[in-house]
This record gives sequence, C-alpha cells and structure tokens, in this order.
Amino acid sequence: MTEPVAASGIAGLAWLLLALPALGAAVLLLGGKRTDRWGHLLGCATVIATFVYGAALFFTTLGQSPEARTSELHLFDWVPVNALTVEFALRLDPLSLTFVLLITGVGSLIHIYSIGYMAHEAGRRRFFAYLNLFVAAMLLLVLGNGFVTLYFGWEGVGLASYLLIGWYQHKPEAASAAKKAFLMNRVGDLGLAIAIFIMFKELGTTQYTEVFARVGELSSAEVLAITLLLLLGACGKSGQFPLQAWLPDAMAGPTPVSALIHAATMVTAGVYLIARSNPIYNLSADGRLVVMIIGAFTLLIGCVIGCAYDDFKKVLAYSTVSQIGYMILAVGLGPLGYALGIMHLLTHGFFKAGLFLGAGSVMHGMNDEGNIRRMGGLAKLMPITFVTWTLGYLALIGFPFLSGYFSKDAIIAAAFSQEGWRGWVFGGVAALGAAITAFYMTRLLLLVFLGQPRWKELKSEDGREYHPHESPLSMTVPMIVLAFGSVGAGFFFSSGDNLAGWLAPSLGELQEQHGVLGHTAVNFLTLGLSALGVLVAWLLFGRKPQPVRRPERVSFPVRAARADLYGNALNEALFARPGTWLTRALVFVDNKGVDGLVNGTAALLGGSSGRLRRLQTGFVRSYALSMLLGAICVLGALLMVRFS
Amino acid sequence: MTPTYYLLLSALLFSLGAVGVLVRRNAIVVFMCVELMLNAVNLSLVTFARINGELDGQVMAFFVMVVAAAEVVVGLAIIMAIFKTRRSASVDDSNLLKY
Amino acid sequence: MSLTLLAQPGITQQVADTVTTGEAVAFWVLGPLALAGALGMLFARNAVHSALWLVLTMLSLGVLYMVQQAPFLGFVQIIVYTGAIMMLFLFVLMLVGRDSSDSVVEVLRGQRFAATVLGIGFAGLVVGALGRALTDVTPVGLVTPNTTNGGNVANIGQLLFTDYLFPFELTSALLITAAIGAMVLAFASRAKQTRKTQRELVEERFRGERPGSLPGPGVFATANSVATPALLPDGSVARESLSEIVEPTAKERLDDDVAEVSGTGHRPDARALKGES
Amino acid sequence: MSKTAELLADDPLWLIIVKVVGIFAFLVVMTLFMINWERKVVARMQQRPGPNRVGPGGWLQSLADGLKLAFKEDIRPVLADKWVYFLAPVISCVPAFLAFAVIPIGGEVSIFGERTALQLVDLPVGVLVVLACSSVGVYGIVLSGWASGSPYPLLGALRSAAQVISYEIAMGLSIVAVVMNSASLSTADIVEAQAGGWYFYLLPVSFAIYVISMVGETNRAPFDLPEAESELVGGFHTEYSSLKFALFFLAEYINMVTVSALATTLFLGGWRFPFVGDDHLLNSGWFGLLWFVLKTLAFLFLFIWLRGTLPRLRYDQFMRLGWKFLVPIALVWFVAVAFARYVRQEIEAGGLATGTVLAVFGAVLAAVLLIAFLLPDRREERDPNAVPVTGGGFPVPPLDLAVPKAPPRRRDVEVARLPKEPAAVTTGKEAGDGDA
Repeated sequence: MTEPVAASGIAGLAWLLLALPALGAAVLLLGGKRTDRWGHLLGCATVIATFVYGAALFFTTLGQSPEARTSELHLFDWVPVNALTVEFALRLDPLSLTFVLLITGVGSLIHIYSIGYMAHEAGRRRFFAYLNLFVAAMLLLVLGNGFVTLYFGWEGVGLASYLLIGWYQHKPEAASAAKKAFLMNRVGDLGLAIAIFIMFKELGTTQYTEVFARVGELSSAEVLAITLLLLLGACGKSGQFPLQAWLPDAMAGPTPVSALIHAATMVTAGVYLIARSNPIYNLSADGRLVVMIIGAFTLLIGCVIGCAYDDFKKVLAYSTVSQIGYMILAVGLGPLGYALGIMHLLTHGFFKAGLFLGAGSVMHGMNDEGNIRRMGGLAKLMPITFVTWTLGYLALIGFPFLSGYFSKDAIIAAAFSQEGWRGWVFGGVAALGAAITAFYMTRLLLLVFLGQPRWKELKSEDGREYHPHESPLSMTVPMIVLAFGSVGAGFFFSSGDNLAGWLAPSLGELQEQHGVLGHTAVNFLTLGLSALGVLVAWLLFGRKPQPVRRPERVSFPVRAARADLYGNALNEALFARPGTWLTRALVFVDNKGVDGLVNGTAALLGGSSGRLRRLQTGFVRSYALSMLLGAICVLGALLMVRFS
Repeated sequence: MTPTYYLLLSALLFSLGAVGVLVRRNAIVVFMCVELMLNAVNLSLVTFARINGELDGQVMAFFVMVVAAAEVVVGLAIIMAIFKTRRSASVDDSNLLKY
Repeated sequence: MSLTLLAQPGITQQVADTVTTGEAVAFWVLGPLALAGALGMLFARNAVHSALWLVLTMLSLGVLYMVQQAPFLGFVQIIVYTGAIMMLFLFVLMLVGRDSSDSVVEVLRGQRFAATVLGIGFAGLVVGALGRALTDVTPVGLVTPNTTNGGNVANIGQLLFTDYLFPFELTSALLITAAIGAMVLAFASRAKQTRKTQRELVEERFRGERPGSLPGPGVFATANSVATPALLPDGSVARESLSEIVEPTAKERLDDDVAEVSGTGHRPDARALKGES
Repeated sequence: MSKTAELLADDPLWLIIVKVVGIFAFLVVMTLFMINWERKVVARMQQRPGPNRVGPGGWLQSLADGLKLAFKEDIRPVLADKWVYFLAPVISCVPAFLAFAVIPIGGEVSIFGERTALQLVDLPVGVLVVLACSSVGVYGIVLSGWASGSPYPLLGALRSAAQVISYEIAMGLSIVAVVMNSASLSTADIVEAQAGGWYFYLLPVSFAIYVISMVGETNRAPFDLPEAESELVGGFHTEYSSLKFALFFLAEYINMVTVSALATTLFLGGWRFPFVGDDHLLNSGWFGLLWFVLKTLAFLFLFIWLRGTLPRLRYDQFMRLGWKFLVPIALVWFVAVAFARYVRQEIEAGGLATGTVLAVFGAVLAAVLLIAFLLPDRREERDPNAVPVTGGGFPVPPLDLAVPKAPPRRRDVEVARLPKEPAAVTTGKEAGDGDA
C-alpha cells in the first residue's frame, strides 16, 4: 500500500463527487411538488455530471505514476472528540476511483433507464431523490478515508435501500421486505460497528492509513476478531450466508433499484470492505479461510435456490447472491484474489445490471408480470431486450471471451490454485457453481424468451391482457450500453492484467497462481461444466412445452430450494424464536421481578403512608394530645436520668 | 411552708391548662387555656426569682406578659377572621388540612 | 390583708427567707381560689363563664405575685392580663356570641379520657419532680433588691434597660407587628365596602324605592323591643326593620315565620302590589 | 421607703378600720352630694330651679331617691345570665371603692394620739392600683351588658369597654410623665414631689390629656356614649333596676370622685395649699383634707360643667380623638419630657452649657418652622359634582345662589314675550340643582 499524498489539481474538487448527488437529493426532497416536472432530469443530470467528473479524475490519475495515484482530500474534522478524531476526508486511489466509475456509470445508465421505467409513477421525483441519495451515500462509502466515514456511507446506502425497497409501500410484501432488509442489515452493521470499536480501542484511530500501518501491533486473536466482524458486516450488506435472505425479498422494489443497488453496487459493498481491509486480512489466514467458506457456501446455495424459483427477478437475485459469493470467495483468497474479486465485481456490475434492466424491460412490457412461467417466446417481440439480455446471459455463464469468462473463470482458477484440500474443495465448489449457474440461466432464457408464448391465453392479475412490446429508447439505450460492457469489460480488464496493475497501489500485486490444476485445465473444466449445465437445461426446459403452473409434486431438493434451502426457517429457528423467548423471559422478569420490586416498594410506602396518613385527622386537639404525650415522654426521660 | 408550694400550684395550673386545650372545642376557650398555662409559668418564674434573690425572674415574667399580649391580639384576630368566613369558633370545624 | 402586708415591706424585711404566717394564709386562700378558677374555666360550658373563672385565677395570681415580693408585676398582671387580655377575650366572645357555648358531645373518640390521663400524668410527673428536687431549698428572698436603689420598680426598670435592653426592644417590634397583623386581619373585609357619602344617603332616601325613612322597629308591633320587627299595614313583617346587628339570623328566620303565619308560605303581602313577591 | 409609708407602717388595726370606714363614708356622701349638686348646677345652667323639695334647699333629694331605689322591685330578665347578672354591679362597685385606698387625702395628722397620714395605704406602685381598679371596674360594665341578654345593654357594654380601654392608654401615658418627674409610682411620693411646683403647669400637656381622658374613662358627658339615651336607651344598665342599678350609679359617681382625686394628687399638689411653704400653718394637720376636698370638688364641678355645656360626640369621632390625637400627643410629650429631663440633668452635672442647649433648641425650632413654611399647602381636589356645602356635611343652598324671580313656566312665557334678555342664572347650576 502506498502512502497517500494530498489531493491537488482536479482532485481538489473531489468533494463534488459527494456534493452533486447530495445536492440533487436535497433539492428534490426539499423542493417538493414544484420539482415534479423536471425532478427526474435534475436527478439524471447530477449523476451524469458526477460520472463525467469521475471519469476526468480517473484519467487524470491514470496519467500519473502508480506511486502518486493515491491521494487524500481533507475536508474538515468531523468528530474532534478528545481521543477520537475522525476527519472527513476523501481517499482517492485506484480502488475507490474504480468504484466511483462503476457507481456513477451504472448509476447514470439506470437513472436514464428509470426515466422511462418510472414514467407512470406518481412519485417519480421522490424516486430520483432517493436514487441520488443512494449514489451520494455509496460514493461516500467508497471514498471515505476511514472506517467511520465508510460506516456513515454504509448506513446511508442502507437507508436509501430501505426507502427504495419499500417504494411500493402500499404492498405489504414490499413494506415487510424493506423492514427485513433493514433489520438484517442491522445485524451486519453491528459487526462492522464492533470492529470499528475494537480498532479505536486498540489502535486509537479509525483512519485507513493509520489502522493498516499499525494493524501488525495487534494480537492474532484481535485481528481474527476484526476480520470476522468485518465479514459479518460484509455478509449483511452483500447478502451472504447466513444473512442472505433479505436480498431476494428486496426485489419487491422497482427493477432499476434492483439493478443498481441490489445487483451492481450496494451489495458489493461487502466485497469492497474486505478488499479495502486487505492489510488486515493479509494478516489472518484463519479469517480468510472463514471468508472463503462463507463465499463458497453462499455461491452454492445461491445457485441451487436460483434453479427453483419462477420469479424472474428472484432468480436474478439469487444469481446475484451466488455471484457475490464468488467475489467473497475471491477476496478470501487473499493477495491471490483481491483484484480478481474486484474485477468480477465490475464485470458483474455490467452484466447483472444489464440482466436486471432486461428483466425490467420484459416486465414493463408484460404488465409488471414477474412469473417466468407466464412468459415465453418474447424474443421476437422484444428484440433489443432479447439481444442485450442474451449477451448479459452469456457473460454470466462464462461464454468464452465475454466478461464472465475472464473474471469468473479467473476466480475458479484461483480457487483451484490453492494448496492441498482447499484447492480441490473451493475450486470444485466454484466450478460446480458455474455449472449450476449455466443451468438456471439457461432455464431463464428458455422460459422467458424462447419456447411457445404461454401468456396468450392469460390475463394479468389486474385483469389486463398481455401485450408484450419493446421498451422505449430511454430504457433500451442503457441496456445496449451495458451489453457492450458485458461483452468487452472482461477482456479489457484482464488483458495484460490491466485492472490488477491499476489496482495494485490499493490491493497489492496480484500473486502468481500455483495450484492443484493449471489455468488452462480449469478453463476447460469450467467450460465443460457450463456447457453441461446449458445442455441439461435445454433438455429439461427447451424441448417440450412448459406448464403455466409450476409442478407441485417435486423432489425434496427442489422443495428445499423453493424454500430458500430453509434459510428463513433456519433464521427463524436459530435466532428469531430464541430471541422471542428471551424477550418474553425478559419481559416477564421486568414485569414481575423488576416492576414487582419497584411497585412493591411503592405499594409498601403508599400503603403505610395511607395508614399513617390517618393520623392527620385535621383535629388540632388530636395534635395537641400527641404534643402533650411527647412532653410527658421527654419529662419522664429527664426525670429518669436525673433521679435514677 | 416553703415557696415550693407556689411551684406546685403552678404545675397544677399548667396541667389544667393543658387538659383544657385538649378538651375544650371553642377556639377562644382553648386560647384562654393557653393563657392559663402562660400564667402558671409566670407564677413559677416569680417564685424562682424569689428563691434565687434575683429580679431576673420577674423580668422574664414581664416579657412573657408582653409576648402573651401580642399573641392574644393576633390570635383573636385570626379567630375572628375564621369566624367571619366559617361562622364557627370551634377548633374541630377547621379541619380541612388533613389526610 | 395582703395589701397591707405589701404596703409594709419593713415587716418582710426581717423574715425574708421564710414564709410568714400572713403569706401562708394568703397562699392558702388564693391558691385554692386560683385552682378553683382554673377548674371552673375547664368545666364551664359557657365561654363567658370560662373567661370569668380565668379572671378569678389571674387576679389570685396577681395578688400572689404581690405576696411574693413582686408588687409591680402583680399590678401589671392585673392591668395587662385581666384589664386588657381578658377584656379582649370577652370582647371577642361577645362579638362571636352565638357560638360561645360548647356542645357536651365529644366528637373525638377517647379524647377526653386521654386528655385526663395525660393531664394527671403530667401533673404527677412535675409535682413529683418538684417535690424531690426542691425540698431543701432555702429561698434567698428579694428584700435587698426591693428596698435598695429605688425599690422593686426601679430595679426592674434598671434590669430592663441594661441587661435586657435588646429583648426589650425586640418586644417593641413584636408588639408593633402584632398590632399591624391584627389590624390587617380584622379590617380585611371591611376595607372593601366604601362608605356612602352624605349625598348618596340623601338620594337613596328621597329617590329610592321607598320614599321617606325606613320603618323603625316596633312600629305597629305588639312590643316596643328592638327585636320586634315593624309591621306593614296589612300586618306582615317589614323586612327593612330587622337589624343585622341585633339578631343575625332574624332575616333568615323571617321567611319561615312569614310562611308559618300565612299558612301557605306564598300568600301575597302588601308588597305584591309593587311587583315583588 | 417614703415618709408616709413609714408613718402608715405602724398604724394599729383600729386606725386602719377607722380609715376604711371613713373613706367609705366619704365616698358615699360625696356621691349623694354630687347627684344633688349636679342636678342643681345643671338646672341653674339651664335656667330652672332643679330639685328643691326634699330637705333644706332640696339637698336631701338624692338620699330620698336612693332610699326609694333600694325598695323598688328587683327585676331580672328571663334571658339574663343569673350569676353574672348579679355579679356585675358588685364588680363595678368594689374596685371603685378600692382605688381610693391609695389616694392621700391629707398630710400628717394625729388621730387619738396616733400619728398617721390621711391615707389608707401607700404602695410603691400606688398609681398602678388606680389603673388596675379602673381596668377591673370595666368588667362590671361589660358583664352587665352581656348578662342582661338584651341587645342595647350589650352594645352599650361593648362601647363602654372599648372606650375605657382606649382612654386608659392615654391616661396611663399622661401619668408616665408625672411618674418620671416624681421618680416614684407612690401617690404620697408624687404629692411630696410637688412641693416645688404643681405638675399641672409643669406638665401642662399631661394635665390636659389626663383631664380629657378622665372624662372618657368615667363615661361622662360629652363622652357618655355607653349610656347614650337617644341611641341605647340606658346603655349597659338598661335592664337593671332597684339596688343593682343603684350600685352602678354609685360606682359611676365614685369613679368620678376617684379620678378627680387622682387628678388632684397627680397635678394639683394633692392636699397642699399653694403659695406657702410646707411648714406653714395652712399646710399642716387637717387643713390638707380641706384643700384636697376643695380641689376635688373643682374637678367634679368641671364634670358637671362639661355635661351642661357640651353635646355628645359621635362614636367614631370619640375613638379618633382618643387614638389619633391623645395617644400620639401623649407619646410625643412623654419623649419631649424625657429629653428635657436628660438635658437638665446634663446641665446640672456641668456637661452642657445652658447657652448651647438654648441655641440647639432654637436651631431645631427654626428648622421645623422653616420646613413647615416650605411644605406646600395640600391642594383640595374639587369635585365637579359636589354640592356646595357650608359646613356640617349637609347639602344646603350655596350662598351665591341666584333665585329665579318667577316660576319657570311663567318665566318661559316672559322670555318668549321679552326676547334678548339673558337669564340671571347659569344653566350649569340649574342642572346641578335638578340632579339633587
């Protein structure tokens, strides 16, 4: 890691990255109805402007020597409290700039797409405000130069995510999905927060530079604790096991949101966190092992569940879970895989966003219908959508020389490249995941775009007939742009280790792989497995017409997959129930024990004073009587002392 | 006979005054009982002055009289004020300040 | 005879520290009288009688003071206590008037019994203590201060203006405070109503609803007493002739009387002609 | 111990009894005499003969009245409180007699060979005895009013009590100056102290206050409010008759004699004859008794004179006179006397030169006068609606009231007939009259 220098020149304006979208959000939220007519345009304009500035910044940085590429822009002292000083500063280095480009680029496209997609929504202006808010928070997350700033952005994107998932707040499932996302994110945030606390307690700072410089002073147990807690935070944000359940539910939000937040950007924040914290993870092999296990397990269950769902977006969501599992697995590999993880993150950002936008386009044309069993044969009716979607599909399943081929296969190869059993296990899981990915994606393609149109005899829930049609230009253009990204990004990034070299100042040099299987062998293995998946999918879904209703008499694995592999049940059984019981027990103790004690004391006092109160009869003669009694007592006492 | 008898008389008068305060209900009579107690004290003060051969006891008694006069003036004014509003001079009737 | 005794301090001079026969006689006459006064005050139902009994006690005590070589205090006792304080009590009793008799019923349960027991107990304790403590006391007597340097009054005055100057000044403040306090309490309600001017009285008399003067009590009545109200030509009672001062409840009682006399209680009287009921 | 006290100290018992009987007889005779004398003097003042039937010159009239009174029926009202009703006249009478015990009615005489002073007792607190007796005497009045169970006596009694208590304060304050000058509370000492000069001209203010308050104290005209016949019938003794009423009557006249005797003692030098020394024949032996009686009779004549001359005061005027006039003046006078005595002591001790004192006194006086002149006159607020009054508070026509020559109606006719003639009366005044 290189030491940052003070930002100068065009980088001195880096605060614009935060200010522009935040300004947009503020204007749109505070402006109210007056901004209804041009609000969406303002939202797009700010993000596009941010993108333009980010690109300029990127190319400026690119022109500098690798040592000078890391800079910091100090804005102000944020929390100047005694021992804790948190400065509000932006860290401009290859990693953050990469994310800036991803966020603003994909963000711009999705903003544009949203103009068309949300055209019929009443609160479009508010929607763009939330999107802008999200972009601002996400940029703060990646640009912050310390964990507290990151945490600020982290919570900001959480808020934006909550608001956007619950966009259709009149729908119960959307509302509960928003709450679910919010709560499960809290679990992860708790881990992140505790990790930050530990850093502050042990190191007295939360700035990246100082933490990474001095993390070696910590004991291995502390480092392990920090890594695991950071991982918990990453799991929460990125929908990794065991906190993956909120992500599919989050598809209740509008599709652009799913594309931007829950596919391309926000959910990758966990990957960013681990990659950013690479100096810490480098110190703890055990921590990285846990990260890998989580990643591998998540990628597997994501694939498996993705096979079972019939909801277009949910399948894609589980696909996202699975793909982020790949990324986590990659960053868990350590210096072997940080850059690979980031690369897959970027390519995934392109093709998954494209896939989601395509899905949105399809649903837009299908009366917001999400059930793929009600679709079919849409390829002719939506040619642009079909083509762009297919390109994204191919990129995802790792079709040779498309994006996924370079990024995902590299991860699989890196997984295989480990020593001993780890190589076989993680590599095997990753390769298996690739096969299953090919299977469910092909299933999706076959059911949606190919085959016979099953929607012709059906009506949507609101009673309308389906009239699939191509989407407007504002929606198709971003899809096309993203399709280009899906096709070319991987090649661009991986040729000559472009990306790894660029990221080296942030993540260190990419290590050479010496694993159980060679790169070429892995390539062929993966390709073979993917082809097998495609073939199986064609055999199952391509050859014969599919029923509109999903078959209910299915085998156990399918049932389990349909039930999210009992993830929710597991959460329920392991956490919710004991939590409820604990709460009930505590409430009981509070009501009967604490309250009983307090109320009992109060009742004792009240009762006794009620009795004693009766002495105050209001009759002055009674008082005088007691006075005389007291006088006699005093007199008697005096006499006893005097004469005894 | 010694001056102690005066003190005994004083004690008896004081006790009678105390009992009167407890037993009588007319505020004015209660007040008179208090005056009786003061008088009993005065008697003992005078007697002590005589026993000690100093006039200080008589001066004390003089002060007691002055204070008693002031007390009576204010006390009776209060009783009159209460009587004006409540049409009663019974100490038992002024028992709102209870419980 | 006690007066004569007092008048001759020369006699007491020789027997200062003992009690003379004359004094013993005076004590055994006045002491029981004082006790009788206290008991009478305690047991008299009528508050005025109580006050009179107390006056008896105070007079006896005053004379006892004189006997006890405190002539000045004795007369001050008579002037201040009986002349001023008890007179004030009587005054208030007469103003309060109606309520001056206590009811026989004791409302506080056990109060009388407890008061008696405690009073006897207290008296027993004090008497016992005095009896044990003061059996062997030899009184010094006040012959010296009562004969030298101007006598009793002059010596008391000297003490008051030297040793007790500060308390003496304090009592002056106390007295002024008490006087002002009593005025505030007594005049509080009266200050509200303003006196009618001569002019208003005249206008009221000549332009009011009743021309001419108000009926005096006893006019057309069977008796010539102030308590007997005037009667109107039809025989009904003239309300205006009843005095608030003389009989506080007379007006309240009048309505009942009217109803009783008329039988119905609503028979119109002469005033009905004027539109009043 | 004073000379008189020493003289009295060895009085034998029989002499004391003789004195007691003598005082009693003196007071009763004085009462009988006073009643007759009063009636005659007042009658003479009112241009009528007065009692002139019973005895020589009518002088036995009061004796006859007294005898008749004793044999009248003794009525007790039903509502009366039996014991108190009976006790009240006694209470009012006893202190009246008692008070006279301390009055020195004569100098040193010899009775049946026993040298003594014409005085029953001489207490070191003699003046207080008189005050105490008068304060106890009030009980008779108050109790009689209350015990009668009738409104008029009660009102009269309350008035009387308030009156006596109020004027006793002024009286006591006026006596203080006397006591201060004579340095004793003993009446004999006070008389002794007046050998160098009587207090009525040495302490003129005290004397004036005493005389006024003594009239108030005895409920005599013009301060006879407790028995104001026109308001309260007979005052506190309305319901009394026969011997009880006689006792009240007796007490009242004895009180008059007592306060007159006290005035004589305190201010007129007691039994002394003026202008001659103590050793003169006129001041020896039984002559003192003569001078004393003459002086007392002079005061008693003053009582009668006042009754024949002055109208009765209203109650509030009377109280205002006592509290707002007599008491403050007595206080100021008392302080002034004390200060003067202090200055004189200083001068005699040589601490102060007379010239200095006079200069300071003059300066203070000048300052007071200057301030008095500089003080602005109180401006009287003119009430526009006020009826013009000439005094007494009753609305009377203003002196400058121009009376219309003719009745209004006829005048209207005249005005109509004779235009341009201005009316003699301002309209404003007419409107005011119309209002009244």
